[in-house]
Amino acid sequence: MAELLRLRGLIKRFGGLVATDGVDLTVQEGEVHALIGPNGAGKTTLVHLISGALRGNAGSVFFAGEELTHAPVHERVRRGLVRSYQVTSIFTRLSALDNALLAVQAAAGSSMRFWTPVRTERAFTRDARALLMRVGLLDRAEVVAGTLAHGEQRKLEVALALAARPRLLLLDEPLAGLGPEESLHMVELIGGLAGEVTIVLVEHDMDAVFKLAHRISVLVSGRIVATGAPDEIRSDARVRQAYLGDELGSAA
Amino acid sequence: MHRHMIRLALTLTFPLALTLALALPGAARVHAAERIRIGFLSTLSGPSAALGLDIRDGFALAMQQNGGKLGGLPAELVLGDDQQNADTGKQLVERLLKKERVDLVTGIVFTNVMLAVAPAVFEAQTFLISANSTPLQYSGEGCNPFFFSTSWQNDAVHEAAGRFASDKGYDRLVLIAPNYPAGKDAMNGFKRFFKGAVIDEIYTRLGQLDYAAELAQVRAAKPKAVYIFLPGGMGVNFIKQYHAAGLNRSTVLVGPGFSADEDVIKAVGEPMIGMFNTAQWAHDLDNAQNRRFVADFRRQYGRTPTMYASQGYDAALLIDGAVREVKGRIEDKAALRRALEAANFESVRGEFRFNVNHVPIQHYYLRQVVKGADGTLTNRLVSTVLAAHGDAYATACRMR
Amino acid sequence: MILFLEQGLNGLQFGLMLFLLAAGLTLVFGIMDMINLAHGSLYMIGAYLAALILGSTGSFLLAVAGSLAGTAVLGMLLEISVLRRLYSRDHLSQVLATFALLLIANESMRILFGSQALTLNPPAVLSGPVELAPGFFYPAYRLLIIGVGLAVALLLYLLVSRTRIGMLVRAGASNREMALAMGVNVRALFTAVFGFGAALCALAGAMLGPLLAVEVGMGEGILILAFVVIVIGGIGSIRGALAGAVIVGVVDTLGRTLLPMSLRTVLPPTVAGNLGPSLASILIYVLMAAVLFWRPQGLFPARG
Amino acid sequence: MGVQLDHPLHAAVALPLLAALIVFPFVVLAIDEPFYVVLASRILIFALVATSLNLLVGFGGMVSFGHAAFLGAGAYVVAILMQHGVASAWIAWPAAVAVAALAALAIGAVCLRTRGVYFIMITLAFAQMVYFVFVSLKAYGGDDGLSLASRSVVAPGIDLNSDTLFYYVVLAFASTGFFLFARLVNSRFGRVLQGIRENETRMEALGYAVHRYKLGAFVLAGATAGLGGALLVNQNELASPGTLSWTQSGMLLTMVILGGVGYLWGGVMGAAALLLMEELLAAYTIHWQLGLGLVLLAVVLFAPNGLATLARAAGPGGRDG
Repeated sequence: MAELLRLRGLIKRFGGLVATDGVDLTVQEGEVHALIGPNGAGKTTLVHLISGALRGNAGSVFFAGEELTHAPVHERVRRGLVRSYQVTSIFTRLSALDNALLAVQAAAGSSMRFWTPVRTERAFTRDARALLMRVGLLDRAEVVAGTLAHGEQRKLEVALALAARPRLLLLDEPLAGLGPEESLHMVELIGGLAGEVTIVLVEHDMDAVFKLAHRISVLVSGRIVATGAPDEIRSDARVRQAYLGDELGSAA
Repeated sequence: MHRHMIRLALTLTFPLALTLALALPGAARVHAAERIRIGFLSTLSGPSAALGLDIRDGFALAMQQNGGKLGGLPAELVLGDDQQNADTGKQLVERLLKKERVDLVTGIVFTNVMLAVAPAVFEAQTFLISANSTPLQYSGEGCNPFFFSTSWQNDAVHEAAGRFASDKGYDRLVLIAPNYPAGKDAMNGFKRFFKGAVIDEIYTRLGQLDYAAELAQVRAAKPKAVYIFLPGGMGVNFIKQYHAAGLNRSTVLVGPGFSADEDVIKAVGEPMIGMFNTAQWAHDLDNAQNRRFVADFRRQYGRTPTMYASQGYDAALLIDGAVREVKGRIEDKAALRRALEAANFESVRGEFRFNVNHVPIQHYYLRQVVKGADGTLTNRLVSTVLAAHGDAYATACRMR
Repeated sequence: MILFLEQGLNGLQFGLMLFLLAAGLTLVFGIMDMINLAHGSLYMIGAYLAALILGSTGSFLLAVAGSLAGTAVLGMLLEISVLRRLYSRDHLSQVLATFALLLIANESMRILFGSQALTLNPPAVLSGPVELAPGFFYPAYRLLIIGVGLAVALLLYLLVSRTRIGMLVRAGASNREMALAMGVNVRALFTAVFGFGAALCALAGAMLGPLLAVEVGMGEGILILAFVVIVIGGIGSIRGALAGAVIVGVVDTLGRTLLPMSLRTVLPPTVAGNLGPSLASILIYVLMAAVLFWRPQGLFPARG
Repeated sequence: MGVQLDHPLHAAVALPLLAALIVFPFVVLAIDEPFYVVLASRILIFALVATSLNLLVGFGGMVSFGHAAFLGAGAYVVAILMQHGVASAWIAWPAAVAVAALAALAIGAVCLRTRGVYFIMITLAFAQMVYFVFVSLKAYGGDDGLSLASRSVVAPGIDLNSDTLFYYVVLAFASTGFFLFARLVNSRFGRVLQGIRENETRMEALGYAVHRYKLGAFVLAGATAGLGGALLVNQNELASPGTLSWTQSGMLLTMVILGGVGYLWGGVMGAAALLLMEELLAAYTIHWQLGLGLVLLAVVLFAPNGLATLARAAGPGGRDG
């Protein structure tokens, strides 16, 4: 397996607060790499740093052999580094299909085209419907996204990320706020993706993490304290200490 | 879906239908042959509204004395307020010319409005009787057969002030004017007749009301005198603040007639006493027409007329005389033009004749603000500064 | 030297009056997240009220007090009747609704008081100059304005930093949700803040009326400047409003004198004569754009 | 409440309207009311400019409070070139568009770094800068504004000084401009703009170079306003600072919201409604702005989507669009 994403010494400070304190992380092509850690460990900051929504104070981001430390979000997306949001970020006033259409169009090259109506670009509609089908929302295509159920919105969120044909998908707490049944659907969906795309999964739900992940990195106080296969992590003393035993113990 | 589109179509044609509805009553209007419609486009609101209102009142007074007629024709004033805004003026004059179809246009106070509207009036071959603004654009090479002024070329009162300041020996002087073309012209007019040293020229924003910064500059320059060209509310505020800053203790303030006219005196009060100013007219000028005008104006409006009022009054008299001369046939533009050029009327300023550029050749007087016998402040005629004075541009005018 | 001193005082005087407007505007902006273009209209209404009372009673003090009270009541009525409905709307709606209020206020004043500007005179005792230093005269009335402005700034400081209302206001400006959560009576707080802002406007209007002129549209120029002030100072921050107002006042006043003067030393007089005033007039807008570009939260941001 | 991304231009609406506008001068000249040709030209010019602002505000979610700057820039370019002896429309009008576009590029590049309230304020600040620059340019009229010696010269035999001919030139530009606008909002570019309006962060995360599209729209809108300015200065034969003032920007925004923010016909309907209201009310009272204020307030409070939606709401099966 080739290395796809490499973070070196990423530091991000907010005023006096150090959110990430020299993060080194390597993600291999094809793996599902979970990122776990207690609240306030700096997980979300790290997601922002990887996706380009925030720039670090020091350190570098390499993706597929290219340095992207200073690249803006949209260029990282173009190269296949795509994220989903912890708080659902969809076009709430548009239909699910229009959501998917915008995502499909983004992947179809420059949109500096001013003449042809998008309505007549059949390929877009076809791809958008395929995308909705993939996440199981095809029968909800005409529904205004803001009125979808929470679980459906999370699926749409994943669909939007998938449209960019990611090489690496950065999923920021995809299970947040989902009921047990919805969670199950989502875990299934992610599991289905795992063969096709590299996934970095930030998640609190340890059941899901241990079910899906090939490798797990543990972030504590802005540092990676451990990286390894699920079994290694489960037995790591530092991790247990960081989590005060509870969560991991119950998951195990 | 189809009905829906029809509704949309109906909504979109609504503006069109409304326009036609607006237009139709106008179509039924009959163009009366036996009357004269005067488009009175003036500054009737804002800080300088007093100027336009005075011209209007002067004009209206003349009409009233004539029994509502001008040159024997029943006259109708179509008012328009340009708000001292050139854009607004331009839109209004389009309406006056193309919708109201006025026979003459008058009332314009400010040069920015004049420059904006005059071309359209000329193009419509309509006479424009200016009761105030007389810019160099229409005084020299650009003089126009349809343009007549019953006031003074924009530079002229300043030329008179320049002569007066020279005669008085104010050899170190600061000039203040708004930063717009007429301000520059006024200062040039002043300098044309002023022989001393101008140590500073300060240009302010048009419509500025706070002169603290400029007054500090004047204080630092230590001139013998200050000459201001600040029409309307600007002058009122400048003079008030000039006195509040104590500058009157060291420096003489000189202004054009309109900066020390009755409206300004009323607004400012006591600090005006002693201020010298120059004008082509004074309310105590001794001739029969003027005595009648001042007396009737005071009776009608309860105030002493300003030079603007006198210019509006004369504009009406000029039209009255010319229309009478062509016996009401105002459609005969050539004849009406000859009649206007002849200026057969009794002006409140005494003798009145037009230069080749249709701007008056006239006397310019020195006036001073004094406390009258009854305790009220007013202007008093002091002397003649420039006699039978034309203007600097007339020689360049080749009237077609 | 006296020139600098005098221009400094002029800038301070102008800045402090701007502060009176900016303070109310920044609170409304900061707490209710509301762009209020009609804020300048309250200033105009305050000036007209003062002119009306001065004309009928002849007492300057009564005029100022009456205008303050009247405008505050009007401001609160406005808040209750119209503005309250706009807090939850987008900024575009707020801009347009308050633009509509501005048009309505202008035309109402024109109908009530006529188109002509009213000129007031300051109390006779204050109409002359005061000799601050030998040979340095300064208008007494402008000194009074500076004094009033400073007093209000001090009062506001105490009010905001030392009282419970002030604490609520500060909390609201830095975190609206928190203020809503504290929600003892947020609606009443908003109404009170608005009335208070209106009173400050009226104070500026009543004080500046005799110095300038009372006329329709007088609030618009100063409104734009007040916006410049609060953007420079940081939206929602009283301290920022004071700093921004004094900066704008001094930069504008000094710029008008010094820029043409200094340009004349390096450029030919005709070029300098053309360039000077134009540069001076855009100076504060350049300043504002620069602040927005480099410090979008303003110099003294209220929000963390 | 859902929002459609498609804004179809129905031929059944557009063609009859165009036909009506083509015969309009014949009708009013037949009843001897030439003034209405002038008024209609004015409405068409503002329809074009308001539509360009609607592209920014309604479709791109960028509430620009400085659109008058580009309108005025276009007007001044034509007037200044005329003063220097360049009267040809073939040079002056493209120059007006180019200068307005360049100004929009420069101003947009700075302003678009900010969002929300700050964007409103910084566009206002830049417009004020442009305003004060022109006010203090005495060589170009300063506060007086700059009069045109005549309207632009197109070709021998075509005299724009004829109000009717000028109307047709304006109609050609306005209808072409509107048609292009209708294509634009439905194109990929138009979709992207609407996406940005809906959720800018998400668009960025989808891989769109958001800033570039916003700047593109800003420049397009500025250029169109510049064309409007070139037409307006020919209509008025005067370039005045009033065209650049912030109240003018406010009036343009008013047109957009009266007509309908984000609706295809919003700019057109708004310009027509505002200018006709002015015409109608001004005939009865000089206090017409009181009426305008009340109507505007009512629209904002009770019909926030403007006139364009009333037609749809009235239709059976009316839908959001």
